[in-house]
Amino acid sequence: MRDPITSALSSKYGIIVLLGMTVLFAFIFVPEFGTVNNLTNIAIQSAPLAILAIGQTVVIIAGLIDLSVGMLLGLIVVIIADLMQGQSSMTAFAILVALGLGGGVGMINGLLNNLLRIHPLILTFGMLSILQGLIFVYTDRSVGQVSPEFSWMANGTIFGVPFSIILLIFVATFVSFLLYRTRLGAHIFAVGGGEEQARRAGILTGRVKVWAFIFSGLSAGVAGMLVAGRLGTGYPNAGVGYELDAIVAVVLGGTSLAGGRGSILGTIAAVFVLGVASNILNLMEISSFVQILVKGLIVVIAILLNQPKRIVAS
Amino acid sequence: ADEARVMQEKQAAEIVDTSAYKKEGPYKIGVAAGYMGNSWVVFTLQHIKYEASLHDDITEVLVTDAAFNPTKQVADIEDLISKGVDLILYWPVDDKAIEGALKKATDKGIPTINTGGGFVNSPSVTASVFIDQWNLGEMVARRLFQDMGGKGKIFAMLPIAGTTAAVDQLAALKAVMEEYPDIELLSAEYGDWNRAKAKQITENLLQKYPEIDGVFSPAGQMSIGVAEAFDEAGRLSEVIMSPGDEYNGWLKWVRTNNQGGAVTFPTRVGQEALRLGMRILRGENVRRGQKVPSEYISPGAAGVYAETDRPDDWWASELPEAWKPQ
Amino acid sequence: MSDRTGTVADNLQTRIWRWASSNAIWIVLALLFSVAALLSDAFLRPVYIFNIVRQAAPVGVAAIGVTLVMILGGVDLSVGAIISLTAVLTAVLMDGQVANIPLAVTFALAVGAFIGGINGVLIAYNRISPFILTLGMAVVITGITQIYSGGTARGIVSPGFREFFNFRIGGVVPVLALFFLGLALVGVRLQQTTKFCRNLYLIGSNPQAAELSGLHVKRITIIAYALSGLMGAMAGIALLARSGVSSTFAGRGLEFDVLAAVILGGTTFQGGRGGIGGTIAAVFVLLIAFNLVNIVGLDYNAQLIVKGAIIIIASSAYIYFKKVR
Amino acid sequence: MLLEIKGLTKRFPGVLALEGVDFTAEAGEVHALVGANGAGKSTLMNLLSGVFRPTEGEILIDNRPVQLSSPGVAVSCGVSTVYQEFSSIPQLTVAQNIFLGREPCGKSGILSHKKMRSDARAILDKYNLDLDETSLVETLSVANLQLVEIARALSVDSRILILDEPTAVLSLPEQENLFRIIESLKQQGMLILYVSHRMEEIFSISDRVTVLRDGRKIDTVQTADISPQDIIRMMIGHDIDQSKGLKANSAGDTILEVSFKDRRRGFKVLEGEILGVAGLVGAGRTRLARKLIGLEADEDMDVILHGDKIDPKSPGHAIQHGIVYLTENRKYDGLFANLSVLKNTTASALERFSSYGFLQQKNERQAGTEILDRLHLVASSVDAPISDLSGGNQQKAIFGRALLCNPRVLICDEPTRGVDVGAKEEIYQLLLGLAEQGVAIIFISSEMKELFAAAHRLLVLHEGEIVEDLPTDQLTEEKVLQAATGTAA
Ligand SMILES: Nc1ncnc2c1ncn2[C@@H]1O[C@H](COP(=O)(O)OP(=O)(O)OP(=O)(O)O)[C@@H](O)[C@H]1O
Ligand SMILES: Nc1ncnc2c1ncn2[C@@H]1O[C@H](COP(=O)(O)OP(=O)(O)OP(=O)(O)O)[C@@H](O)[C@H]1O
Ligand SMILES: [Mg+2]
Ligand SMILES: [Mg+2]
Repeated sequence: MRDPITSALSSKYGIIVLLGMTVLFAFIFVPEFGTVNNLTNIAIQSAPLAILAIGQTVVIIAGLIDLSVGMLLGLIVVIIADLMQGQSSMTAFAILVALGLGGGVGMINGLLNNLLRIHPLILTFGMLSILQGLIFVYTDRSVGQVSPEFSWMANGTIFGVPFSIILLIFVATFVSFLLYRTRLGAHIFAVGGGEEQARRAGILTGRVKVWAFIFSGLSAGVAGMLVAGRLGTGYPNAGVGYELDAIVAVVLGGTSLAGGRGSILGTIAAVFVLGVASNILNLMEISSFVQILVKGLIVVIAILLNQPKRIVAS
Repeated sequence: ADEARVMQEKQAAEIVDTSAYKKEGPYKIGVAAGYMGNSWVVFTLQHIKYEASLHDDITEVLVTDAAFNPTKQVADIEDLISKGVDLILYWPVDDKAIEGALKKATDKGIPTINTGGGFVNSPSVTASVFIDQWNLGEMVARRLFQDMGGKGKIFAMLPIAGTTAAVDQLAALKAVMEEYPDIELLSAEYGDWNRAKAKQITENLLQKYPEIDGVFSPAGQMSIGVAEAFDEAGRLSEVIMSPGDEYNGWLKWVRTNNQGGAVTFPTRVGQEALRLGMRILRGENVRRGQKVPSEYISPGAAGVYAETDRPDDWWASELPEAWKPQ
Repeated sequence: MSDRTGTVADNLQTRIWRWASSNAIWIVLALLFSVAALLSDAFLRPVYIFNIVRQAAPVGVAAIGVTLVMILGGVDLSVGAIISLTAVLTAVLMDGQVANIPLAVTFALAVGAFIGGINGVLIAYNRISPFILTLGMAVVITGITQIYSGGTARGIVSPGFREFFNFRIGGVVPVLALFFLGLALVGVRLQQTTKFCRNLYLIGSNPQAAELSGLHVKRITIIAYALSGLMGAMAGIALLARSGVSSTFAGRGLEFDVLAAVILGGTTFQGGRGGIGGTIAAVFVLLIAFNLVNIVGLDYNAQLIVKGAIIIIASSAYIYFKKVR
Repeated sequence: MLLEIKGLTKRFPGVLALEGVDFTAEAGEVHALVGANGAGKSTLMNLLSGVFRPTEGEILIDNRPVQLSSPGVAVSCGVSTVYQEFSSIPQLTVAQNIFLGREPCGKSGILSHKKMRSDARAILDKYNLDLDETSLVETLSVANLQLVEIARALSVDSRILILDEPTAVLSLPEQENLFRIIESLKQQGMLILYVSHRMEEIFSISDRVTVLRDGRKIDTVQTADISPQDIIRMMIGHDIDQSKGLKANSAGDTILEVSFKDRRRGFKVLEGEILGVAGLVGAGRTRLARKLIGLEADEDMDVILHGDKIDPKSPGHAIQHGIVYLTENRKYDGLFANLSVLKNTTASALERFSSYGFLQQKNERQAGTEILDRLHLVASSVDAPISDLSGGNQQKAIFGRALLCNPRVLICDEPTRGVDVGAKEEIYQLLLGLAEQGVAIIFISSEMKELFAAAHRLLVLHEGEIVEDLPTDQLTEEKVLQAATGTAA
């Protein structure tokens, strides 16, 4: 028989248990961890990835994958920073552009996915390259400056609660509502669970997939706004690597790459596990090379503990 | 561009008011590395650690690695502040992108020192100990054009697109080219500091351009990839390589081929930066910018610096043996 | 109706179509190559063509291994990190001495196979996503590489090692290119003729059925991943041979080039399909795409855009050819 | 005329599945569709439910031509379908599957899970389907899966109900329940198109029968006017020789003996014996088989083969001992769907065809072809993907796989499921032939008739335990049913 900790970790909410244990560990062994300041930092640091990963959760539930979000985020950061040039008057417009660009590119991914019928991994890998090219067409260096409002969105707090966390909660609630309380959400699960079956049930699977990509793109838009606010400027490589971090978080959070099942809460918990781990490794003064190793081990061990149960198919 | 450079000289010469940062020891030093996957940085860091070992009042040196991700670097700087460091040395992934985080540090009375990047004039950066990428690019370009006799076709091999280094080097190259109307830039390529990639790109360019007279490549570790491609194509004799930095592999190449030379990109900026930081902590007045100058070393002299029994991925330095990486 | 004609062998036409649809990527390669040759006569020069073959060696060799695990229904994203590790490791072990070469190469290959074997064991005995496990392993291996090397690629390549692999036989064919082509041919041949490779297809096609049919699913899974690690190590050595290694991240990101090639070549995530031949063709498609935009002289940003477009168009064309039967 | 089909043709790459089929059906009738495996029944049904689009021809509903361009359109035209292949989504619950694509929403457009559950419950109750609406479909047995499919089709407000082999995996009481449902729907004026290979069913419920052969329609007749033999002749073009006795003559020594350390009853099989295993769905027949081949552990079980105690740890291990299992769920753990017929056939016996790890493909091809010919497998080529074959032929290929292992004990789990009458007969003959060669056969089936016809002895399972073990001639169907339901005295 397995000990209770192992079995708690390998339960459906394993990643949340893991998060709890990590935080507990940090409180006990890392004195600087529990300060309000540090906790706020972790929250602010993790919010963009968490939002991006929520969008990725949706596409993965739909049985797809989106590698283009990192570069899309980068493109959005560059364009909105350049648009704003530090002026508050441009804030609203920049928000519109971020969402429009995110949703638009997501939609293009979705439409191409339906039209070309190539594996979404390949499609979005190609898209990644195209978007990166577009970034460098736009600029080869940091451009622009975000407005103070953007800065505040990414770094500010309301009654001590970081605004980015409020935004994250809003996005998470919105997407959860969408996934669990709307037809579209039900169809996203259905298409991921079995596309042909969903089609036979009369679901317009193509449309559902386009929506999934749109959500992913939109999440890149929102996350891009936060990253822009964090950086203050439009750095062309701002989005490099985000797509993989997002996918890792999604899978660690218990969403199956095969599609059809997944959890927003799990994804967010996974992002915070990685964020807290990174924070405490920094605080514990672990050499940066060892940090890489430890982070890899966290992923490997978490995935081993949190693996799906054997399903009885008789 | 020239005005900007004059302006920069002036700003660098300003005296920083360090009274706000004055503090009693012992000190904790934070190093927020924009990236560590690069031997130059490893040497620079060793210089920092070496210098720290010389100060009894430095209790520890904390290093974080952002792996080229500016948002991670922002987070790292915040973590260092949480940890209560007294001084932050950093090299940026991107200068502007981490300004906000640095400002948090200076607001808390933690001086920030730009280590090895270009000069930064910003209230959030207390001081810069810098190697002027522009300046270096300019020296490399001038030397190359002189070696080429002021005319011919060249291409540029630059590091990762979008990084400060790539941007400044290209800007410097173009500025110098204005003085040399007979130099034609065929193409600017990004080899990502990757020797294999630089080689592959060069192999393609060799097919496209029947005539290439010179290569602008300030990063020695890419220069060897470039030179190798020319060599294999049997066209090495046609081309003039620009000076590279004092990357050991490149110095070895210079020694063997007796051309190119080097423009130093001294890893001792790390040491200088910490020294400067200590002065700030003691409340001494310092200049906003302290340049660690790049020097041109002729091919003949460069060979002397080459350490043949050392790996390619190594930098000439004056570190005591015990402090050299492993 | 053809369903009623009994168990005779295929007729010629069916066979041709079957070949065309399962080798559509070769058609794409031929088309792309023709375009390339039209745009630049470099693609008609033997020396350059073999240069391309040599350039393809690191990614191509690694892709052969990854093809095997993907036929099995897995995936291996740790190859990029294995390439970095083994390239550095080989150089360090050589330490500039010719006498050390055999030991260095053998040891690096063993390390690659060992890491692959660990991947295999973890995947065979657990129900985890190989995608994410190997992604995590990649980070672990990167950490090990950094700790081991202290952040600099501190090895010294023995004299003669790179010269040997880059020597052009008859002034045209580099040894490394020959080595890669040989490996690819052997791979294609073994894939058709060995029991092991047949088992890979069976398991990839339906692991439950494979288990019921008495196949040693776990053992085969472990061997396949070990092979992938081994090929990763070979790729690391090939990279060292081709261009020397000047950092501890030499293989960073290559896993995605590898993955793109394998999928483009017709091997799917679901397993049971595809093969080494298609992968090799796809490696060349991607490489020629990159070289073409480079050689035609597009700007860096245009290169990225065109490369992305070619990836998308080539795989669409591939799907198209697959459908036309 | 509710439904009329004119000149319908469907061509797949390389296969002409339907050729100029004309067909009419009225409201209020049960119209059976019969034909050998691969005759085109499912294709015709799939055209009606919008899964495929016809190559030529037209479909009229209420005398109006309709374009059934997608399943959604078909549903809105009043056609609902129980597909031959399962089309539920494993990760979803029963209720979610029933309302897939038609999820009930409240006034605000918000999905109401509660309403979905209660509506699902209502449907399950209305039709007497014994299912928990909240359970995940992936945890269901195949029989329950089928019930989900039926519930979904019934939940749609439709006028034409297509049932493609709905009873293949159902147990007797469930089948009878389904027939009652069909009867009442018919009374309400619905058209039921019913595909089945079971003659008794067709004769007990259908009004008319349409026979397909090789993609062409042979005829439509009143069921009352015709005999099963006539239909079979129309289906396969000749008579089946059912005169051969089914049972092998004598049985030899005990080959396999299973006993339990706890109080459970064990059993024996003799060489050359066909041991039938009966039980309701979920009685644990498949489980018993899985334990025998080491797929599931039972610490209290002892397996004695030829007097030696063995402990099979995996199917591979069991195969080495000569114990071979033929799965009941072809699609899930039987077929290598995208591989060729030949590769499917030789999968278990590759060791025999290889030396030093290399396959001797000539030998492999020869042995594979030989065994498939012996089984009268019909395919365009042994190199065609097995997924192109009809169900019966797929079953034969898997049979071939087992035979190539030279089994001493062959466990066949529902081997005739979804197989046409002709092929069924061939499978019986095959089992018989094997038994005559001394192979012990454990024959798991839900069709009482075939168990009585083929088996020497019957085990009856109830809730995982053997409750009856008697020669068939000492049993009656009634007795078996009582034992299986636990109502025996
Ligand atoms: N999607 C498809 N692609 C190619 N061929 C197909 C496809 N579906 C069916 N076929 C072929 O069409 C023919 C008719 O198949 P169909 O499934 O309609 O037979 P059936 O009468 O339902 O047989 P069974 O009794 O085994 O279910 C067969 O030869 C089959 O191989
Ligand atoms: N691996 C398993 N783990 C847990 N429960 C199982 C497993 N396999 C089957 N069951 C359950 O055990 C019971 C017996 O199932 P089994 O499939 O053996 O029945 P069966 O008599 O073969 O019925 P069927 O006609 O459906 O094949 C069922 O309730 C089933 O859901
Ligand atoms: Mg059918
Ligand atoms: Mg069963």
